[in-house]
Amino acid sequence: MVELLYFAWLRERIGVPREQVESTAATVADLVEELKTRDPRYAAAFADLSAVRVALDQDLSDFSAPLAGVREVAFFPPMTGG
Amino acid sequence: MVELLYFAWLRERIGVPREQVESTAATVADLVEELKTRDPRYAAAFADLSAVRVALDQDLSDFSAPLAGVREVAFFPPMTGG
Amino acid sequence: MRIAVQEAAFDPSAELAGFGQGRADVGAVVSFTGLVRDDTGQMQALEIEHYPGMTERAIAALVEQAITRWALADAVVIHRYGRLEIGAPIMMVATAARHRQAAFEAAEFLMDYLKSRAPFWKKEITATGAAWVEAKESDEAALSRW
Amino acid sequence: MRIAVQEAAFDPSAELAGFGQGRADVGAVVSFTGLVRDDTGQMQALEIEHYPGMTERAIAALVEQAITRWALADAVVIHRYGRLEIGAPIMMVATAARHRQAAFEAAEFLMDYLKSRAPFWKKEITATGAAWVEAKESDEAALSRW
Repeated sequence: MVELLYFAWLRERIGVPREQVESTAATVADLVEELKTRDPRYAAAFADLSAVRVALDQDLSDFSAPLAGVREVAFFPPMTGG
Repeated sequence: MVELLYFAWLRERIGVPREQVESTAATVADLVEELKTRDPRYAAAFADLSAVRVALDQDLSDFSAPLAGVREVAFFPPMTGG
Repeated sequence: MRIAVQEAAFDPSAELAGFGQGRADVGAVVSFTGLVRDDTGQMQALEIEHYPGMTERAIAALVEQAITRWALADAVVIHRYGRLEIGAPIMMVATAARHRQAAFEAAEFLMDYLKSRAPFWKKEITATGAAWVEAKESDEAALSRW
Repeated sequence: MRIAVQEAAFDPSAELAGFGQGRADVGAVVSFTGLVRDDTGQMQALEIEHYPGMTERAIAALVEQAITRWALADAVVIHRYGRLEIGAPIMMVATAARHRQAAFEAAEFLMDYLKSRAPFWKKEITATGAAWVEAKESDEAALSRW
């Protein structure tokens, strides 16, 4: 069981700010592919991965990172702080 | 008649903050040479001109500048503001 | 050192009261304040979303890095989220160091990283709708100098 | 725009109250404060001499130049003279601009020029005497970037 969080327009496209999913995906990229097959909302949100950033347990990471032991996966667009 | 002003260690070496002098010097450099012959205090103050800056009527200038029409000549070391 | 991620408005000048003063080893204090700008004349407000938890972690890591790299005597980062009015302060950083170059560089470093590496997302609200602010390539490029 | 050359102490945070705020065309405010540092542990005070009249002229010219070059919405320069205690603010600059790069650059420009082109001279007072602060080559070199 892993907790998925979505922010900004990813949250809007997927329709929820967070959800728990069961997954055996080995990497972030695998998890995204799995989600895209589940529902068109995910396919829309993850259509262009160059516009998506990922954090694992609140640390910036990348799509090739393994998910073993990860409890919280967050997806969001490039940050616009400051 | 021109008003001479001295600041920081130039003021201390010459011993007065300001004075009026009669001079027919054509340039700042000529004026400095004239002062150096008047009194050892000036010779000491102007011994190393690379450490002296000059302002004419409150605008930074240089030693080759003409004195015609100038009312106030200030000599001082490199500035240390900020 | 002080880090705050908050919805409430803040007064940058009040946050700077006494900052870096009264000690022999600080010669330079730099502050930066970011404010809500409206280039189009159409904006009603700015809405900022953030990632609670990660935001504080990411900012603390940045500030620790700046303190070490520029030997800062003190540092402040305050960043708001939620709905902000035009002209209101969004965030501020302040740095205190021995020399001016260190204070300036550390403040610019913090700003550059907060722009692109702290999990905040801005949305411009107009009378007719709302649009997420897109990240600028120039902001990403700015990181390469550090 | 506000320029002050004064003997009296000032509070940088109070001077910044409201600066650049509440308007749609300002996205960035930068402030710099210089404070009396004591690297040796021997200093009792800093004494600053200046050239009344020329000081104000020189600073006003610098500020006008910065406002034009970086399209500043507002700018402040305050500089003290006389006797200053360790840890006290010597001077400050503040700049308000649309974007952060302009606000930072204008503040650094003003600082670099105030260091080497505004007629102030610093003297460090110790228990055993006093010594004029020498201008640094690095301060003169800093001007070349502008």
